Amino acid sequence: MGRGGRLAIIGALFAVAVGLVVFTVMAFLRSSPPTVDFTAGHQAGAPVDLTLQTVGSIGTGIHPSWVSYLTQTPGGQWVHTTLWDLPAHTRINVTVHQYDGGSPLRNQQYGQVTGTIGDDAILNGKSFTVINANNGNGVAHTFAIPTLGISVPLYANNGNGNLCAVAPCPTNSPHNIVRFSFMTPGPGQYPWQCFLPCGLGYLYGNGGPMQTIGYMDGFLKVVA
Amino acid sequence: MTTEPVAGSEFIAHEAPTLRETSEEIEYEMRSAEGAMWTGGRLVIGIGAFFFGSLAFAYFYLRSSNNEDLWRPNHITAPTGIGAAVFAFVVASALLYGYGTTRLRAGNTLDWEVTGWVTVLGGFTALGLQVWEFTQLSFFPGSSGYASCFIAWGVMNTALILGGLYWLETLLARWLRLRRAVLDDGGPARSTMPVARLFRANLEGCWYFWGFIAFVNLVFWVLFYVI
Amino acid sequence: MAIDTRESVSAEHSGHTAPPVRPTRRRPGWLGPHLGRALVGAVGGYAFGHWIGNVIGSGYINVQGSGQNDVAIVLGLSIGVVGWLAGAGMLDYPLAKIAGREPLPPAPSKSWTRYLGPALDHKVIGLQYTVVVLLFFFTGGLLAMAIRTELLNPTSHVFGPGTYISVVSEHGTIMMMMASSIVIGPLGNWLVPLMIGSRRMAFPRVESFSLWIFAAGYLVILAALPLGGFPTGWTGYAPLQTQATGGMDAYLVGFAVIGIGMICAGFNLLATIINYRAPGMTWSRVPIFVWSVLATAALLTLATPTLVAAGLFGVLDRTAQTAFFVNEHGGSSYLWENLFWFFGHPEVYIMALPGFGIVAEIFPVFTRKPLFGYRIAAAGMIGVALLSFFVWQHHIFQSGINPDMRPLFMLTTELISIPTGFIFLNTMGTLWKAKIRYEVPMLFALAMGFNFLIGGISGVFLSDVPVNVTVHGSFFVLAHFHYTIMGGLVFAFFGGLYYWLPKMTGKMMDRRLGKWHFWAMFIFFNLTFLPLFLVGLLGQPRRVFEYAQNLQTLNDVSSVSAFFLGASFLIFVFNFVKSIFLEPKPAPPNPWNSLGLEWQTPTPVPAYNFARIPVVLADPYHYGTSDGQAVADLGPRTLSLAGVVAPAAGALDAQAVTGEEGSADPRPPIA
Amino acid sequence: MNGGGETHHFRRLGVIWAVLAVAFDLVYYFAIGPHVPPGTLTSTASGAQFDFNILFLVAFPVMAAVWVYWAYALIVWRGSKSDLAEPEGGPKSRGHLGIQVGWIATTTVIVLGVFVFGTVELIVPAGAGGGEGPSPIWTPTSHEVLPIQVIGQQWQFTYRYPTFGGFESRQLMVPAGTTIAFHVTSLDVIHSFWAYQLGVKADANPSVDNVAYTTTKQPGAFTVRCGELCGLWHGAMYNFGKVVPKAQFFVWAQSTEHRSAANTKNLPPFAYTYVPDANGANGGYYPDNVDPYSKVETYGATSPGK
Repeated sequence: MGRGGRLAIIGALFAVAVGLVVFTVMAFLRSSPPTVDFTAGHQAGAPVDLTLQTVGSIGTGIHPSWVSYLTQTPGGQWVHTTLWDLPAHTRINVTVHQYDGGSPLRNQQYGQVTGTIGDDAILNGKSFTVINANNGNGVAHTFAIPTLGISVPLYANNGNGNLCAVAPCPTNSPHNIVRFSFMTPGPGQYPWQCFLPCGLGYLYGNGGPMQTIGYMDGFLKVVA
Repeated sequence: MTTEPVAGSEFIAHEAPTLRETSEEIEYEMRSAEGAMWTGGRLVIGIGAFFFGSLAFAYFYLRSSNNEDLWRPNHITAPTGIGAAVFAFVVASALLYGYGTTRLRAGNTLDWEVTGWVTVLGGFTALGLQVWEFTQLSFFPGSSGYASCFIAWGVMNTALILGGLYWLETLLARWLRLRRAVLDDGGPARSTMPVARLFRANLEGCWYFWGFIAFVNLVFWVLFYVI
Repeated sequence: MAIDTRESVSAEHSGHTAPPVRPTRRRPGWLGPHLGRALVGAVGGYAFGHWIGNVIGSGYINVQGSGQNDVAIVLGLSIGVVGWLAGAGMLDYPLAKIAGREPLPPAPSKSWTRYLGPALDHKVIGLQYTVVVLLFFFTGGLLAMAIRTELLNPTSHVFGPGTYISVVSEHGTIMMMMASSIVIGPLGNWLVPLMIGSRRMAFPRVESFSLWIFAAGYLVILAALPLGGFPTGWTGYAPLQTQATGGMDAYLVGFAVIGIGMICAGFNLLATIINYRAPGMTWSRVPIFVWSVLATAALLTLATPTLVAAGLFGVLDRTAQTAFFVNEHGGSSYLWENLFWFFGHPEVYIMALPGFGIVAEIFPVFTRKPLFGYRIAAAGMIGVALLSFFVWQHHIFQSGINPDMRPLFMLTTELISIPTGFIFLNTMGTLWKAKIRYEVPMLFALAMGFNFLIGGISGVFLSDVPVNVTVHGSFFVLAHFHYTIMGGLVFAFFGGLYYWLPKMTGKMMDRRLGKWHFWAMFIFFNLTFLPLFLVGLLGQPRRVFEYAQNLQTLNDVSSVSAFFLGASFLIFVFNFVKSIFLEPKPAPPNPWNSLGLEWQTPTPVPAYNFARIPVVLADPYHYGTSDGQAVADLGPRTLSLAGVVAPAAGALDAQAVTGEEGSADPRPPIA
Repeated sequence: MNGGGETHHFRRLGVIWAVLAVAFDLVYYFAIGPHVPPGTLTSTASGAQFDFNILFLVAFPVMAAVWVYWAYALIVWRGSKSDLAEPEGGPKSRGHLGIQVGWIATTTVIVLGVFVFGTVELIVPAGAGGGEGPSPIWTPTSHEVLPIQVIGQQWQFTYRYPTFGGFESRQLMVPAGTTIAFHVTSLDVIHSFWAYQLGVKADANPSVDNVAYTTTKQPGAFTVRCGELCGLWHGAMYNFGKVVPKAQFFVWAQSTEHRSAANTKNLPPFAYTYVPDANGANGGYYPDNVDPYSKVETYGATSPGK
């Protein structure tokens, strides 16, 4: 084989190798759940309704046994994501359909409702400020935005009930409805997460879904 | 009489021979190779020492930390009978092999062969017992610091004995192929054939390594079963 | 055709009939061991291991809860590595040995394809190492630019935080793995036999094994990304390690695999340097680079087993559910920190010493002066290697472990700066009244001195416990070790590459492009990392995706410079491709007019390095004298002239052999 | 100019170096030093600033010595110069006993000096704000020490005030002019409590009480960041604290104690360490029958081993 041919083979092999590496790296870097847009057509001053549900196991995808939040788009579709575009300085009315069973909190500090408008939240129509997670059904998850001081515990369903195991859950499954409101700050990206160790099968219950965007963690992407 | 082959022929067997090795050059490289065997044999022990030293460190660190009083609740112990058997087989094998090596130095080839293969057998028995012990544990791996260290010890000791067995077995197998030629050249203890010289260097390294295996087994037998 | 005839040789001598020699049947080339077969073996091994892991582990409670089977991942990766090694032909001889067979010589080849398969020639392995190391380096470099992209803005994000942490961890781990071998692998393997006047390595199969397992480590650590990444950084602190998702297994297996490669590489180099020095190559004549390799190899061989053991504990915690690092079950989160840094600090010097060696080797050549303080340089390297085992707790000053031991570790850490500082004594002394030629290798060596001074002095700040309270875990540390590893080792490596590539490839690198590469790399390296000292002092912790608004300017300067720094390597790649492949300019055997023994060989260096075993007459640093003394006698008629080998004629005659030309080799087999 | 003249080179080098070193050190000490992080909000912060400055004042002349020499050599002995003499080899160029001994002696003296200084500065200010483990041997002289417990969890620090009924807060308020003992612990993985302007850093390990002392001076604001990689939101694990006048602190503490009383009684009793269950909600990592297992994941769960 001539020198040119050899060079061509080396070059081609090298290009393929580099291509594979770059492809692997970029495929990983770019993977991200979709973002639900709540700003399109939003009128200044009008509150935004944000409807979520928490499910005990997502049932599909690469991690079917993980717990997760789901988001309802303004069009009424349930999407498996935790990223939202929200308008700045706007009242957000959050409704969470909580379908999961519960347990005590790792730190009962997060049994308090903080940072919401009125410093309370409404569980199935009743206002509350503290849940003792060591009693009753316990807490299933919390919705917390640490940098804004917001934290709301989501009361659990009775674990002996016939809990929903698919996502999105049918509304006839046992569930609690938690409502609360908060004001978005200025533009920026604000992380939110759950503080209940709900990553089943992980040390301290804080692995897996607890450390993956799209499951128990997400961003409020507040835009001007 | 000097019709030595091309320098570095193992790398360039396709090239036409150009130069011949002088007997001095052959002797020089021979001594280097013997020295490398010697160095390598000792280095393997050094590597093993740091490897098992890490386990010993973990053992004593967790023991002295005794977090949540869970170093060793109720003084749990792995099956002492199996442990003692593993220890006995390993030490007996090493001693036997050492005896065989001294016999070989004295020129008695058969003794070395017999003790060598018996050592292989003993080593495999120890290996089997060590693995079987995993199925006989009365504790869960994550239930205490002791349990954790013991699981790691089982894995590491399996690897160690396997390594020693591999070394010994390859030595014995090589010997079977060299046997006749070396015996005709004055025997393994005196033959000046290169293969025989390297064989001796290798043999000594292997015997040191078995001594190391026995030592490690002694130390950890005391740590896990006695105290 | 090389046929192994050792057995028949003995038989002939003894007058017996030779046992029938098994004819060596060679498979067609594409079936033989090579890169492609290794890849197939890796994929097949992974699939097989994964299947076994699923059989074993699918019933475990944590596997059922999380849907993540670490047993399957660990077994998949481990058996994948074994498959890779088998495909590369690394297991052929070890398996044949069980049956007592002697080694088969490798397929004869002068074709370039010998670079794609197993090799016994240390020069082939050295070049293979060069390619793999550069692959590591450029992958890690791309990830570094991803990190700097994310840090362009304090609050809005290009990547998700999970992705970002994985990128940071992947960058750190890949670079640390790379840096452990960047000099030892390519230059150490290629040069050490030539420098000590040997025709071979002591254990070329072990050497080749270290290369292939090192390459396997690359695939394993890259596999961490599709397995979900890992969140711990290169330090892998437990119990976060125990908690993490599947990518963590790739970290643990990958580091163990690389660790085995490091042990093998160091083992072979140690045995070679100690035993294969040419007659007359006394310890006081050994080139300083070989001293640095010796010290590094000792660290590689002895410190790395601790990493492998720690990795084993980590794997057991994640698969067999032991509790080494879980406080609540009788383990200790401090245990990993201790074990890891007990390896990790010698590792730091594994990444510094070879750089010193290269610089001390380059300085005399381009100043035309002897190396100043040769003995002290060698002693310094050994001193650093010894002391480096006693400093590890300075990484965990604020952790609450042994707080009363902090003054002791502060002392050992600061003491180690004394032998480390010898490199400045050597280089400064060598510069005195010199005649400095500003060739590309010299520029890199000078830059290494500049950068390492900043890195080394900032290290003293870090070792001071009260100051450490502020700077520990901040970008100050990050800037410090990038100055020592990137500014020190990587600069030295590229200097060494420009210096030795003419010998390694037989082609001259383009001088002008080399200078462009140097200046771009030097300026943008400093612009990237100097601001980060300030960023760290001003309170930015490492590995964060959000930082204070007021630090954006400094971060942006660093980020933009980082992109230019990355681009500077394109000049190198372009120079390399142009000078080696496209417009090759043949290099003279000794283009720099160096006295080093490696430069006295013809270019290209023959497979056997030296036609005759050289007799070394002097150290390679007697520049500036007019006595015209040769470094070595390359064609000695008898070695005994050098008074090194007593003639052993009788013994040798007794075993002399007649046989076909080139077919019988009474010299020792390669074990 | 290259032949002979060794003293000539030495003299020139010495003068350039001395001028540079003294000038820079003076500028640094008076203009830059007082602004060096982490500031002067607490005793340990000013201690860290002082130590950093002293080290810098020592380090700069050392660096300058090397750089001045290099720059001088690179210019004066550059090979392109036409009148440059050929370098001399021989034993004189291979080493010089006086220079080598002098070098080693000088670096040793500097290093030992730095070590003694660092040790004094570590021991006298009671650990200099670093984590001292569960039983500190260097403790503050003050008898009035305010204990504050720092609890790290993925991914937020919370703070307990045992002297105020053990209430727990996500806000860190600290009184001015007070010696404080931070008891740092974690409920899961390793974190590091880095109160930047306070000059305090201590790792938070699960079921370990890591103590760090500092004494606040004037009121001011500070940032707390996590200094040890702890997972996904490590970068977002920060909060802002305040040093406030004592009276204001008492008002805040008492009102917060009162306000959070309803939840404080749900918390586990105050302790220096807690034993979080290694499993999460609804079982998990270790099988249910493996001790210590508790159905209660709350951080105060008592271990059956005790």
